[in-house]
Amino acid sequence: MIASGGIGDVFARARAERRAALIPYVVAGDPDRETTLAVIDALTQAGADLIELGIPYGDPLADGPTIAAAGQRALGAGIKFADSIEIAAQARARGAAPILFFTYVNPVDHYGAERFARDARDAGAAGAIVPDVPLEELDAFAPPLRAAGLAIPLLIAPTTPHARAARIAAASSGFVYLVSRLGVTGARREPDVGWVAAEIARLRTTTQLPIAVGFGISTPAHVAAIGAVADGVVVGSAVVDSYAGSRGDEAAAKVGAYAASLRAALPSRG
Amino acid sequence: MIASGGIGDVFARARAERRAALIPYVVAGDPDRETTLAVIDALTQAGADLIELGIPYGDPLADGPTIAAAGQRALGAGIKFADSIEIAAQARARGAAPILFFTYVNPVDHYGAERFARDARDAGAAGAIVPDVPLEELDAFAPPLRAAGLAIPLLIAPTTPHARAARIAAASSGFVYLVSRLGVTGARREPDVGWVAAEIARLRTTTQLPIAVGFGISTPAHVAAIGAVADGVVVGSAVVDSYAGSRGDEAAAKVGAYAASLRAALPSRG
Amino acid sequence: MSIQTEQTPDARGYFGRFGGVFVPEVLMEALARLEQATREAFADPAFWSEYEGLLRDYVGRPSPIYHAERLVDGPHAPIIFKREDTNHTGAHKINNTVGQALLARRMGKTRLIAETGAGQHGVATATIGAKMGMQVDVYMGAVDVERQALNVYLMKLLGATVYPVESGTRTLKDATNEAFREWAARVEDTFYVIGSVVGAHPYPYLVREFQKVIGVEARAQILERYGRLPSDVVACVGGGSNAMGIFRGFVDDGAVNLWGVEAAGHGVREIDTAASLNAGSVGILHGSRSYVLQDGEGQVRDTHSISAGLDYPGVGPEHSFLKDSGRARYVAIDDDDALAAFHHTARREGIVPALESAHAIAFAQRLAAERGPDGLIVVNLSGRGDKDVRTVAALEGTEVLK
Amino acid sequence: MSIQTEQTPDARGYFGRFGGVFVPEVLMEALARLEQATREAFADPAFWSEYEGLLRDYVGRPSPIYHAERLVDGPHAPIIFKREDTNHTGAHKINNTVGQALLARRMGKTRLIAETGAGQHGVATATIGAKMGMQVDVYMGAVDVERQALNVYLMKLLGATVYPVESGTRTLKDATNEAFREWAARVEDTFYVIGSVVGAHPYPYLVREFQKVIGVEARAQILERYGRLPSDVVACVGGGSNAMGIFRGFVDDGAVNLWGVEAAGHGVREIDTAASLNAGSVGILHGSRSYVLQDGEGQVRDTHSISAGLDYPGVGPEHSFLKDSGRARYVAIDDDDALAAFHHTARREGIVPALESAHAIAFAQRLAAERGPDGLIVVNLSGRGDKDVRTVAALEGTEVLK
Ligand SMILES: Cc1ncc(COP(=O)(O)O)c(C=O)c1O
Ligand SMILES: Cc1ncc(COP(=O)(O)O)c(C=O)c1O
Repeated sequence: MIASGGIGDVFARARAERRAALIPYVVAGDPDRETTLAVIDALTQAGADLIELGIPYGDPLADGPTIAAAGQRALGAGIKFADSIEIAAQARARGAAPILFFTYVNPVDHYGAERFARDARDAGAAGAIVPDVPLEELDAFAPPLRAAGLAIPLLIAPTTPHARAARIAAASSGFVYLVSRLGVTGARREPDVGWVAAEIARLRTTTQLPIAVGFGISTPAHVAAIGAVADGVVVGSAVVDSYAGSRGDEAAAKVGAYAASLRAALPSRG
Repeated sequence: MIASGGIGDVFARARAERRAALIPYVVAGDPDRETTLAVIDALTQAGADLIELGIPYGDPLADGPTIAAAGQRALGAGIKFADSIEIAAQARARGAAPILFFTYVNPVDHYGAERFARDARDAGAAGAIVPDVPLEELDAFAPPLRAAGLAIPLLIAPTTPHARAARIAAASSGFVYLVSRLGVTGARREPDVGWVAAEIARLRTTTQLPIAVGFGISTPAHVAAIGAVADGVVVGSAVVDSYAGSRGDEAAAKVGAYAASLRAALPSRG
Repeated sequence: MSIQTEQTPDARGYFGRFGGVFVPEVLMEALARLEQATREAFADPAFWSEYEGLLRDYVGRPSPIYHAERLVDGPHAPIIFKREDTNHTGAHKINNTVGQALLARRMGKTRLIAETGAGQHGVATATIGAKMGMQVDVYMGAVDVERQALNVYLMKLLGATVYPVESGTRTLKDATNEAFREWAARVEDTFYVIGSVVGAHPYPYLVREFQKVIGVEARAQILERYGRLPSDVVACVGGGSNAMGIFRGFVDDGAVNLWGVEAAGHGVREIDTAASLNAGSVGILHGSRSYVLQDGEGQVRDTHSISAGLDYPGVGPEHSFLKDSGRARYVAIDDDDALAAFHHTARREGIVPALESAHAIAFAQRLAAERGPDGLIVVNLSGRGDKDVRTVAALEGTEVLK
Repeated sequence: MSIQTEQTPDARGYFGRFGGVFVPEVLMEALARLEQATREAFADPAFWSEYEGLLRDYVGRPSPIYHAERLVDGPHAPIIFKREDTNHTGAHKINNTVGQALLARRMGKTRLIAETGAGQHGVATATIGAKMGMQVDVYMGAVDVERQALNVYLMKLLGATVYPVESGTRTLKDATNEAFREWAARVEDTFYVIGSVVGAHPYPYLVREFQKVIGVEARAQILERYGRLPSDVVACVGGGSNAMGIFRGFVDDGAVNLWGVEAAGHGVREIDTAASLNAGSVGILHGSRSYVLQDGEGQVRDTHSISAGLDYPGVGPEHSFLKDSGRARYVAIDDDDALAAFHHTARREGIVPALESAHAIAFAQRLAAERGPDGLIVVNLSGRGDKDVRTVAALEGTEVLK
């Protein structure tokens, strides 16, 4: 069954299945367009609920070395902003899981927020995360995306004070993205499960939105632990790593096997 | 005929022969003791009237690279201050021309001026030149040498004002040493014959002492030109150079031939 | 000219349309606290008196002004150097690191991190960190670590740890990204000492305030010595801190022309340039909106300048504001002209300028001839050139590696 | 202690039994004229005002005093650095070259020559020569030319010509001989800028007068800041100019202990030392009588110190006088202790001292513990250590040649 393009449906379905949603992250065009499409297919088949599709950028301030390097590979392959959107459109057309863009403010600015909103919607994307646009700068950027019906999940970090977290949750759409630990993407540090659980509990008192957790989640054990408390589990660098160095079917096979192991680790909830 | 040890006799004989005295310079122990003795013999045979015997010193402020290097060779061969005096004594005993030491204040100070005066006299030396003891410092150094009957020729330079030159001449003994041009020993620059002639003429009005000229005299032509106006011609670096790299008889043959060419160039005076 | 400039950025960190805060959420609270701490410190006379004491005793301020008499032949305006090269560690950078380290201590931070390109800001941070007994970690592009081995060793001598950054182009831009990432990872005990008037608010503001001592001193010194204001103030612009520092002393004197000199590299019309204000477009880099050297997709371009300290694709947002408002003008000097000024200043004045500063001097030489004897030109000599001798020697094929 | 010291050497250039004029006759008239010119210049307020103007605008004086708080743990006397490292060109040497260049110009000379060891004095001479438009020729031992290629290049940048000296040990001592010889060869248009308080009269005197600004400033600064005189003043001694410069400010304050710190190299009892006052005997070197490292024959010994600027077999005659009179005391610090102080100062104070100055610091650290909190120790930080980084790195096997 092909999932619908909306994020609400993603979490609804997972909830119906009494588990958290699995949200793998890949970079568009890493290492080439065909591989990405094959990888997205494989992730979909392995049970990914939502795919974060990184639009390659040379100065990814929120990303660690793994994702930064993947972005460089994609840029080296000549992937442009429009290509990333096209990849999403093709994947969706091939029946992929819903797709959420992950990009940065400067490329969006250059592409144009209105144009991005329109093209992303036309591609069948579910929304976009722009990690270097904080709450304060949202107004200059979010309205066209919102108008196009795209979700804009915002990030809440361990350093975010409670009152601010509530405001961020209120401004988010689709879901709230809780960062599991200090730092950037990448698997160097363990997620802080205890803190995550407490923070989720607190956030549930202020928002109805699903809460997904990401950053530093790289093993089935992490997925099991976080999946027990969150509505969604984002796995980024570890997914990118799982097929780094491979292309096409080989890459798809590797990432599919890895994603399946994550999916299998998702605990069933009461 | 073996010349007497006194400098007065040297110039008297040359004057009697209507020519200037030839005063070659060698470094004691360059490159070894035996060579120096052989060289002194050869110089004597070639007609040198007086031999300046440099006592090797590591920091010879008045000497150019040729003589400095010769000093290093001698020091390298282990020649001590006393060895230089002994070389003079042996040479005199073998019938060498009169010998005048050329040394520096620091080694003399260390050897002791009194001891130097006594040993130099005993060695049959005629006197000593110490180029870094100017008129002003003479009293701390000259009395024992004078008392031992040793001559102390002082230097007059192109930069020396007239009044001072007269005082230097008055304090000199044996002869007055006129420096033919600016700078240190060595053959890099030509002697200034015109200036030398004029200066000698002026000095003759204030001193009865013979006037020898040195620094930069390196060719028979120089010797001819200076020999026409001075009472003595000192040839240093060029003599040292003439046998550099050779030892023993070979060195003696070379320096003898060279000295003979200089001797032959000495003009006869009316 | 009499365009009034704002004294500080607005509450959201904007100078007109430039500036702002574009960083991951994990850093927002740290920036808010930094802004708060800055506000409090700046209102506290004890803070300034400690800062000024360190500038006097440790940095060696005030730096002198010096009439470079032999720089230009023929009738010309006097050229006066403001001598930041005589500061401890040899450049203006230390004014800023001293200030930020004091802020860090006030905030209870025990660790300083910094990005560095040529190593000057890294050395200045390592220096004050050593003095204050704080841990210092410096992020430096792997390419620069190779090129600037001497400064790398100097930082180690000072007790700092240098981390080579392998991402992106492996130069200053990437080192800055990495410093932001590292800050995000250890924001509680760590203070990010940024090296120029760039980055997210409040950095462009606070760095300017720590560098404005240059302009305040220079204005008083020039008035005292010459009894009048200068016709022109000239400074090189990399990130723009030395320029903002000296401009700040004169920005309200409408008759004083302010000139920022960028590095044209092989030429402003070439790919190989570092002149963001002359050849860039508006974009967002390292947390704020400003002119950026980038392609049509917003991908930041590789830059080139002979001078490592100017080899940066961005520029401080306040400069973008001053450019658009017309209060300051921005020109560009290429590698060859900067190198010529470097040699000329060494031979004529006995001062080996930093290659960065040589860009400002090259422009001032032309301006001096144009202005004629009625003019009076102040050049911010932002640093000394000892650090560049090896680069220049290598360009000329001289082997001075021993 | 209250031994009265003479204000100037006597008419023959003697400080007690030390000093004098032991040079070839060809230089006697030049020295007499130099003495005459010095006397006239020193009596001329216009001379001093030009000198002071250059020290202020060009050199960047006054240099600060700085409390090095983190240098010693436990109860100790405060250690105050007099910061000659912040001078233009990075050491005290420039105070002297500025003064001598002004004398040279006053005497109508158009060419400066200088000896140099590590290159610091050569750079300082090339610097002022460039500024004043005078030709500069520098004599440097061939071994040092090899070792100090960076300073050689710096001198070339400044327009000077460096002549490698191949005679003797091919180091500083021989470079000095050669400079004397070159002066003898072109005495009419040439001014010999000697780099320390050594050489024939009037050099030890005039160099001291040009360096005494250090002591005069330091005394006033200490009194202003601490309301009392220091207990001790400490300076490293190579030729002895930075030490004489700072001592001069305090020599008449009988209660202030003066400490000269020589380089022991591998140890004062070893052959490999540079501690003339501690391990030498009275002799004559480079035109004056003083303590000299020499053998029983008066042959000057090869010296060794980790610090090129202290690696000299002689010492200024006034130091010999101060030693024999007991007014100053002279100690020696070996390579290892100097190196440790170099690292310690970098890590604890963020100041990389010249290896020369590190000798003074090493001694001051001990003295500070001994004196206890009642003491107050001034250390002349004669220069910055950037020039030594490569040497230290090489000792540690770090490759920083790139
Ligand atoms: C001496 C010097 N001048 C100028 C700069 C450029 O920086 P800014 O534009 O922030 O002054 C640098 C940077 O390293 C520098 O070292
Ligand atoms: C920094 C520094 N200190 C000290 C010295 C030693 O010289 P002096 O004893 O004349 O001060 C030198 C000589 O090069 C030097 O460079």
